[in-house]
Amino acid sequence: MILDIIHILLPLLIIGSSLFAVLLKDLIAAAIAVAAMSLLLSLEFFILQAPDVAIAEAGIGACLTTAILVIAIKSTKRMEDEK
Amino acid sequence: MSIFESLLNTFETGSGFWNPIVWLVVILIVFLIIHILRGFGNKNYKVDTEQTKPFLSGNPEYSKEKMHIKGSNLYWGFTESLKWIFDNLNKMHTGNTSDYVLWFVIIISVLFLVVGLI
Amino acid sequence: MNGMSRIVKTITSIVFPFIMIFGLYIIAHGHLTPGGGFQGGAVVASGCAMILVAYGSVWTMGKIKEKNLSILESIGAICFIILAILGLGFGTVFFKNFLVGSNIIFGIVPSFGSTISNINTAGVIPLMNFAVGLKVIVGLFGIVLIMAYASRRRDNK
Amino acid sequence: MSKRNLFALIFFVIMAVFLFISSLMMHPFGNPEETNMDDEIIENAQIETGANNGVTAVVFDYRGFDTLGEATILFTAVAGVMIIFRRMNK
Amino acid sequence: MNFVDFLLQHSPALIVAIPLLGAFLTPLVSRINNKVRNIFVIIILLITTSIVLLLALDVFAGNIHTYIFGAKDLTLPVVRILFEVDAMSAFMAIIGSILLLVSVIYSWSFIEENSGLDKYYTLVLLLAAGMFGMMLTGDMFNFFVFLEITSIASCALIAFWTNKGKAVEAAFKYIVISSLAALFVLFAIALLYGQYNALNIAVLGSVIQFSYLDKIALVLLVAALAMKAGIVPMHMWLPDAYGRAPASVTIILVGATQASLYGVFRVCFTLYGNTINLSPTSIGWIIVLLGVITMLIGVSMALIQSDFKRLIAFSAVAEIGFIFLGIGTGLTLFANNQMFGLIGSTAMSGGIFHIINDSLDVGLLFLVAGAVYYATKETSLDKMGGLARNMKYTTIFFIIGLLAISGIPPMNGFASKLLIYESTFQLNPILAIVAILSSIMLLAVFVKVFHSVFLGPAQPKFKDVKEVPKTMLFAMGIIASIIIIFGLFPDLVINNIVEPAVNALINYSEYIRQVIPTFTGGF
Amino acid sequence: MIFNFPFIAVIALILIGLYAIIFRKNLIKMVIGITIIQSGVNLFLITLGYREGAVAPIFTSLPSGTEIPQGMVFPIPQALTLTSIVIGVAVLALMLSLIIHIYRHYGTLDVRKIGGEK
Repeated sequence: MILDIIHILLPLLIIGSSLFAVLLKDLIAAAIAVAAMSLLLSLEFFILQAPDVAIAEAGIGACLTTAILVIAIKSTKRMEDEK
Repeated sequence: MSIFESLLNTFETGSGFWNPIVWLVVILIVFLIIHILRGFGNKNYKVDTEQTKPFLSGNPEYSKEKMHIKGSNLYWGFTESLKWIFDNLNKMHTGNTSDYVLWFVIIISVLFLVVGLI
Repeated sequence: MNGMSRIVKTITSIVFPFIMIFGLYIIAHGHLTPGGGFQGGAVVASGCAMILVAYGSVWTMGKIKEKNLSILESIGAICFIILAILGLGFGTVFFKNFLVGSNIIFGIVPSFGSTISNINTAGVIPLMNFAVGLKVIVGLFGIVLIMAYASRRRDNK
Repeated sequence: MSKRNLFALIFFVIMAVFLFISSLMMHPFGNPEETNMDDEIIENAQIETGANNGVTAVVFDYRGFDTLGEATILFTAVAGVMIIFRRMNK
Repeated sequence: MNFVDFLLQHSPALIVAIPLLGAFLTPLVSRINNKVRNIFVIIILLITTSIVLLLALDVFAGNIHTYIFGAKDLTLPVVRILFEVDAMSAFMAIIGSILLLVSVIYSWSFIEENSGLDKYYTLVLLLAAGMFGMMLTGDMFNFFVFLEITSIASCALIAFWTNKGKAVEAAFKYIVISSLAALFVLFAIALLYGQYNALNIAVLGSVIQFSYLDKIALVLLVAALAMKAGIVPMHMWLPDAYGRAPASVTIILVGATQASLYGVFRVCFTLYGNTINLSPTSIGWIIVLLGVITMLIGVSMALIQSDFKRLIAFSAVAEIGFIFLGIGTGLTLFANNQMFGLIGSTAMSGGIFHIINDSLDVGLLFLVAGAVYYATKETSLDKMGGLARNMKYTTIFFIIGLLAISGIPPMNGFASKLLIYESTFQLNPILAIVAILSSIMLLAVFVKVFHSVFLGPAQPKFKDVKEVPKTMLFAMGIIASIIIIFGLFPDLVINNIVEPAVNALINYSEYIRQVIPTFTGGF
Repeated sequence: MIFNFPFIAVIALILIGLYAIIFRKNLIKMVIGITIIQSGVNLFLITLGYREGAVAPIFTSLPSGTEIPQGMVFPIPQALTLTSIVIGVAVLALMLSLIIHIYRHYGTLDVRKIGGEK
């Protein structure tokens, strides 16, 4: 039963953080939201009995992806200006 | 069938046929006729004399760059008369990456409607 | 990106060996516990990225040249593909696990079902893990390093 | 909302509806129907490859060629990033 | 077992592995010398080409090769990756190897002055491996992996001239489009995997049922791969990418596009071949309609372009429409045995013959455009003129390409287009009329180019323009001679190369029986 | 039992990513959209291979009483997902490098303003 609730709750959190990543105007904040999504995703992988993928997702998705996103944002523009 | 025979085969399309070798022979004959006709021409034409200068009703010749019809000016009449088509086509090609993806989504949804429902 | 304060540098250099050991453990035990070349490589590469952040891209690039990166990466990839081609030579086909069952390096086959871990198993898989691990460490870290270094070059202009 | 966005939204919604229906048509979560290929691997991986970790056995033995492709992709990406950030003048 | 047998047995793996090994070695080899590196790359590709030809000779004789990675014998259920080479795959691999070889010979002088050449050649070899992998693989996920290798390598090569903003922009568009397409392909593969728990194309083809999820997967696969192949209205990335990449890269991109096209056909004919009767000809008609739209819009857009390479890119789009028309006609009649024998097989041989013709013609024209750019540093048609005086050989090659692409005899384009016209006329006359109209407009387009680039009075600013170096002429000469040979002896090509490929696509049950011998189905 | 909720979440993630690509103007937002689609597809693959109450396919110190085929989740989707994750980071790195270059050339990240090609 608890597992079922987790299986509903974690995807909801992932969807929520991905919505944040899409909708936030501050790109650094969006990148952090992507990192949060990756971290939650790796938790979900762990609960779905895929520890291998969870390690890879935590290392690549949450750390390196954020690093290169932040590098790219720092060398371009931080705010998304919509006109 | 040896390779050489198969080279000279006539190529059949189901309702017609086509033999490029015969066609080549015909072309060669036509070229020969053209060459013979050319032989009847005026013999006293010389390069690098007054004869090669174009005659524009006595007006002076434009510079060489102006004499050349530019690529986008060719078929001007055609594109002008079908302007509405080309305008719409140009409007379609926005150069915007989001629009490219949008076209992809449109095609997917149309195909869903066609394949999924029918 | 320039280097950060001395505190950050010190803590990084203390933490870095532990991350390194953890990553190498994941690579080496890939055939027994969760992990493998990719996962361990990703962990080590994130550790190296931490060094990059702490010390700045200029310092890191001075230590590791771009040429060396590409050569190291080539070596990892060549090791991997040569292990695959050795399957053709010793075994019969590409990617044949030719070491398993041979009882020499990594050649022991465990008994079926739940077993305790024995690192001396799985044939060619641990070797491939190391080759891929090297490749992934250098590849992922190389991407981050080159991007950081290149975006720094613009600030000076 | 501009004309383009309205137009886009219509097709977007059509696609979304079809995809959501497809998610309802899938096998119930946690009970896959066809299992023969994966059962084969779970039963034989330990004996055939000697690896206790089934995933590693798949990654490096059963589907080793995919892994070669994956390593190649990383190699390609590094070469690509290097070629994009190279110095233009020789 | 002698060496040739050994080579033949392992050739499907070697065709992919040798370019990969070459690519990994290139950074090391290029430390020695530039010349050594160039020769090394050419030798690698020559070896690959000869293995491709060796394999193709055997496959065209009627044997389907399967190669299992990691085990000697095939076990059921199929857990390992299979390479399955039938005549269609071998046909595509021949095209790819010709284009790659020509491109590398051409790049010797064309790209010489740039920096980063070791990376360039590495990426070319990786692209080669990706293309061959896509063409030879018999596993869906493996196809996805090679699709990604191809797109990443092409993207990096499109952005080769990074000092031009438009090249970078085109590369960005290309990578967004292709990674999105690849993700949808992966999604479709996952849908199929979830239902049938199989990844092998033959296994999937034997159990597929055309349920709702299968339809979704079919649509996603066809749409995503058609986008990668440049079908209107998803073609817009193609002129950008083709127009801005160096010419030596563009010709490989033509091959990569054809590989995606091959993916569409493999999906429609082999993966869904057994269920095509269940869908009342709709997917065939969709492909025919897409082909017609592609021809018309591609050629109309080509007419109003003023950039040389962009114009050729749009005509390449139109040419892909011809292929789609021919093969779609075959697919429409696939369920109808009698009609298929009459019209369908002709249309399909036209379509498949046109794949090789299209890649050769468009490739030659791109090489000519590159040569003109090399000599004049100019791409706009409005600024050129009178180049035939300075570049005689290039002009001759352009005339050959012009005649070939617009389907004028005795070049190769005519034979395949004749087959397409005649068969589609019997299906629906309007299709044939549209096809002929587009072909005529293609001629008009290239006459315009011919006039504005090569004819006209000598321009003073091009007084010092010289003919391009010999290696570039040699590369163009290879393609031009193949075009003329194919044009003069179309019967030879159709009987020996095209017909086996058509039969391989039609007899999907043979393809499946290589893996599942008990499969009964199909004709 | 829980109404296929993880599958619905997968579709939702894919649609959110597509929304970001089609309706957002910023290039980095488009890249983030592609990352989200990538995550959705990865989640889908893993979810397909999940068996209720099963353990990971690792034999080292396996819980006693595990039925051998039925008690373990699928290993193949996990291997595929590993490949897919690495592909994702490779594509992302390439896209971001191109974006840095685009910003240097055009000085903007607006997808409508970089449309130099028509």
